[in-house]
Amino acid sequence: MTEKKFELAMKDLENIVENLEEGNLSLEDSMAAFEEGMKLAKFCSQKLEEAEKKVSLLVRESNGKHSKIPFELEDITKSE
Amino acid sequence: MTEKKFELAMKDLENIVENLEEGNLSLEDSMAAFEEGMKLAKFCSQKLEEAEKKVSLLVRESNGKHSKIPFELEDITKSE
Amino acid sequence: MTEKKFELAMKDLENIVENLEEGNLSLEDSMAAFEEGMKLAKFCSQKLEEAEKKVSLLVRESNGKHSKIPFELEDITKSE
Amino acid sequence: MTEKKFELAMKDLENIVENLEEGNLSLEDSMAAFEEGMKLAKFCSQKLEEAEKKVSLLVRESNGKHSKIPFELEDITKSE
Amino acid sequence: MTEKKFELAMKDLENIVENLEEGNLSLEDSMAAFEEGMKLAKFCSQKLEEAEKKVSLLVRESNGKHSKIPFELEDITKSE
Amino acid sequence: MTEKKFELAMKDLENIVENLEEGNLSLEDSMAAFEEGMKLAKFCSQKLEEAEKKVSLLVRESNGKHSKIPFELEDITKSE
Amino acid sequence: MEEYNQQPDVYSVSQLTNEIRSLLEEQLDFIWLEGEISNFRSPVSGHYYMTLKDQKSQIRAVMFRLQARYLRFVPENGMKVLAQGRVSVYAPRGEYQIKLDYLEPLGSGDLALAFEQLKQKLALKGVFDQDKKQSLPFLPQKVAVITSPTGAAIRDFLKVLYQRFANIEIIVVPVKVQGDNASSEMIEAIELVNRNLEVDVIILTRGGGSLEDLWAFNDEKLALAIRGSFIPVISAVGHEIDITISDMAADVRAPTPSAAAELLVFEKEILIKNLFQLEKRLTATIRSQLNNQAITVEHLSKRLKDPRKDMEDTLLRLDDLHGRLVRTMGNNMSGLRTRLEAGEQRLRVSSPYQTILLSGQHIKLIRKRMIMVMSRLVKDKLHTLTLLEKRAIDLSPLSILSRGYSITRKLPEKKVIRRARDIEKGDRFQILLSKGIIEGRVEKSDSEASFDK
Repeated sequence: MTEKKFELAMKDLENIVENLEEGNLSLEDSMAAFEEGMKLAKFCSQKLEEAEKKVSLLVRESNGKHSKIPFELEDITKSE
Repeated sequence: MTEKKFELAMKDLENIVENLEEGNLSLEDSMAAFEEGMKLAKFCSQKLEEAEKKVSLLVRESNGKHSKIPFELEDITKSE
Repeated sequence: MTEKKFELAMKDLENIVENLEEGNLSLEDSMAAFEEGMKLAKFCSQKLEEAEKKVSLLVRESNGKHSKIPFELEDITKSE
Repeated sequence: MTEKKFELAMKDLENIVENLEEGNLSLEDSMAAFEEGMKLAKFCSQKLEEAEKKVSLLVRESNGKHSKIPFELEDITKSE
Repeated sequence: MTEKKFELAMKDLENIVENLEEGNLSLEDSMAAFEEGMKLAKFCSQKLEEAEKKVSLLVRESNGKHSKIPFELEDITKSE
Repeated sequence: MTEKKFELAMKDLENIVENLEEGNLSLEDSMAAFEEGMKLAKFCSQKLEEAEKKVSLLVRESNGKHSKIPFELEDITKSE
Repeated sequence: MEEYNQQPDVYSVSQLTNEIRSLLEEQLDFIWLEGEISNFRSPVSGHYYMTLKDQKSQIRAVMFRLQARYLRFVPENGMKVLAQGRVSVYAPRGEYQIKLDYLEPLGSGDLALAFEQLKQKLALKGVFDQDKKQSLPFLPQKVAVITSPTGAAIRDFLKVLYQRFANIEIIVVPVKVQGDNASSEMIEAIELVNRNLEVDVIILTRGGGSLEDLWAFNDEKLALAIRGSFIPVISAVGHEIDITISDMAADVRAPTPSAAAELLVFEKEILIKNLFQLEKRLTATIRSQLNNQAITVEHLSKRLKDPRKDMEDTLLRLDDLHGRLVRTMGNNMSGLRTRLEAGEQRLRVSSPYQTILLSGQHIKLIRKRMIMVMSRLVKDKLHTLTLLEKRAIDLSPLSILSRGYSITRKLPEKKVIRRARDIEKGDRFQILLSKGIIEGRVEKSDSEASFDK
């Protein structure tokens, strides 16, 4: 599943949710759908979490560099 | 019987109960119907139990995973 | 006589009773009828007893299985 | 004489008594009729006795068997 | 003389008595008639005695058997 | 020469930002774009920080060649 | 400043204003303007606010204190002026105005005339043509400043740089900025820098002075050298009002040395600002995207219906069915049991007991009757017999004996002896008495004897 794309997983999850909400599934099918849904939700969550961590890391890394300039800049922009 | 579908089993059980309730069966047939009905009820009960356990497990597993990410994300979004 | 159907036996018993109640039988015939009636009653009684025992057994067996699940389910549903 | 039917014997006995009561018989014939009558009475009595014993036996046999099982079933049905 | 029937003997005796009553007989004849009459009377008396004994015997024989049945029957019918 | 690359990097960064803002990218592509954007931003940031903050005076040496010597205007910075 | 744009075809006010601003500011940067001053005022800030107008139109103008203080005159309402500046848009109020860098009263002296003539000449040569002007480098990092190392210009210039913490490398190329050879030194310096120094921009500058002091900059050759420089040249000579030929020939004119420095710093600060904005947009976008996705995932997860709700219903249904199954079976069984017991009860009630009982009594009765009949029969016969016997006995010839008669019979014939001669001596005889019998032998027989003798 790892190579599965996030968007595909989201789409699948959505389909599963809709199928379940329609309520026409047999016990076995709804169980299978639910399980698949849980897996997909987990997968998506993890993907997002990873992405979020990566973003946080990159942002933190770059925050060190900047942060002096904005102040001065703001001052200038305001004084105008 | 395991590969029998749960819904079919429920339907069969219902038919058996109705047949019994109509009261036209001979003792032998009633007994056979009753025995079959009890088997079906047991089967359905087990299926439900299994399903319930599986869902519980899935839900419990996923409860740990979810619900943190939105927070972190929110934090970040606010701090921006 | 074992392969005789319970319902037939019941019918025969009832016919015998009616014949006896009409009172036109000779001593020998009424004795024979009475004896046959008693045998039929015994046969029916045994059949019924067997059936009752089987039903009792099946019911007792199934009573263990049921009625636990709802609790678990309730617990889980509440905790959600 | 054993294969003689009880009812026939009773009829014969009655005829004998009536003949005797009419008083037209010679002493010897009366005596013979009386003896025959006594035999018939004995025969009928024995038949009755046998029948009585058999009925008693049958009734006694069937008395022991009944009336326990229905309770169990009721208990189970109630406990549900 | 043993095979003579009781009723014949009684008739003869009666005739003798009537002959005697007519009084036409010589002493010897009436003596003989009388003697014959007495013999006949004795014969008849013996026959009757035998008959009486036999009746008593038959009655006594059969008395042992009877009279129990009704009681027992009543007992059984009540116990039902 | 460096400013050429810098300008391209800024342009690329701008394109990336616009692509991201259009919101049509998959999560994976967005992440890749984000990462690339952050790299570009880092690169640009480094380029901006790169230049040494120094002041030198170009002097003509006796051999006709020019060289740079430190140029300080301490009085200026301190006064005022 | 730039908003994250989600729907490109609809402007936000800020976006539109920004668009207007960049249009105006890019197109109408560094323009010359003639007009009449009105509504002049100068608040405590020291900035000059005024309206420049002609017969038909007017435009609001501002000159900041930094530039205003270099003016050698105080503007007055009604004064006709030549102004130089750039159009700017004040976003908060959506107003445009012109920010003035330079302002001079119309009409001046001889040098001015010479200046005008040179200006004319060079203009004709196209030295001032806008299309020949190079734009400033994208990222000015290294700058050659051609000026007097001891003058006010370098001091003002560096002061600005220090104040703004701009890390720009400065190489001061020392020249005379006044007097003889000043022009040629500057020309040489330009060529030297072009030849030997890898700089992003050249700044030619000196501080304010009289028109004469600044005359070195109104040099045709210098103008041509500036024009010929491959490295973009910023000219910043004197004060705002001082316009020199080199200013006009330069790729960029800064009103003062400080302004030149600010220009550099500003370029770089703009870049930093842009970069910062881009990074901010980048981060904000990715975060909002992730956040949206996370919300979607969470939403979907919530909608991912727990099948146990349905299962509860099913379980209730199952329990109901199970209960009905057991109940029905129990009812059926007890129904059968009842039916069976009723049948059995009726069987017992209709058992042959009654027949047996009645038959038994009947037999008893018949037997009784039979015995009675038989006993009576015997008794009757006996009675009849007894009567007959009695009658016989009554008629018996022996009955006379009771009166004392007796009967004698000869033995063994038992012949009644009526006459004596019927018997002889020695014969045996028997006498029947009323009671008993006597036997004897004849001793004497007298047939003649009679009773009466």
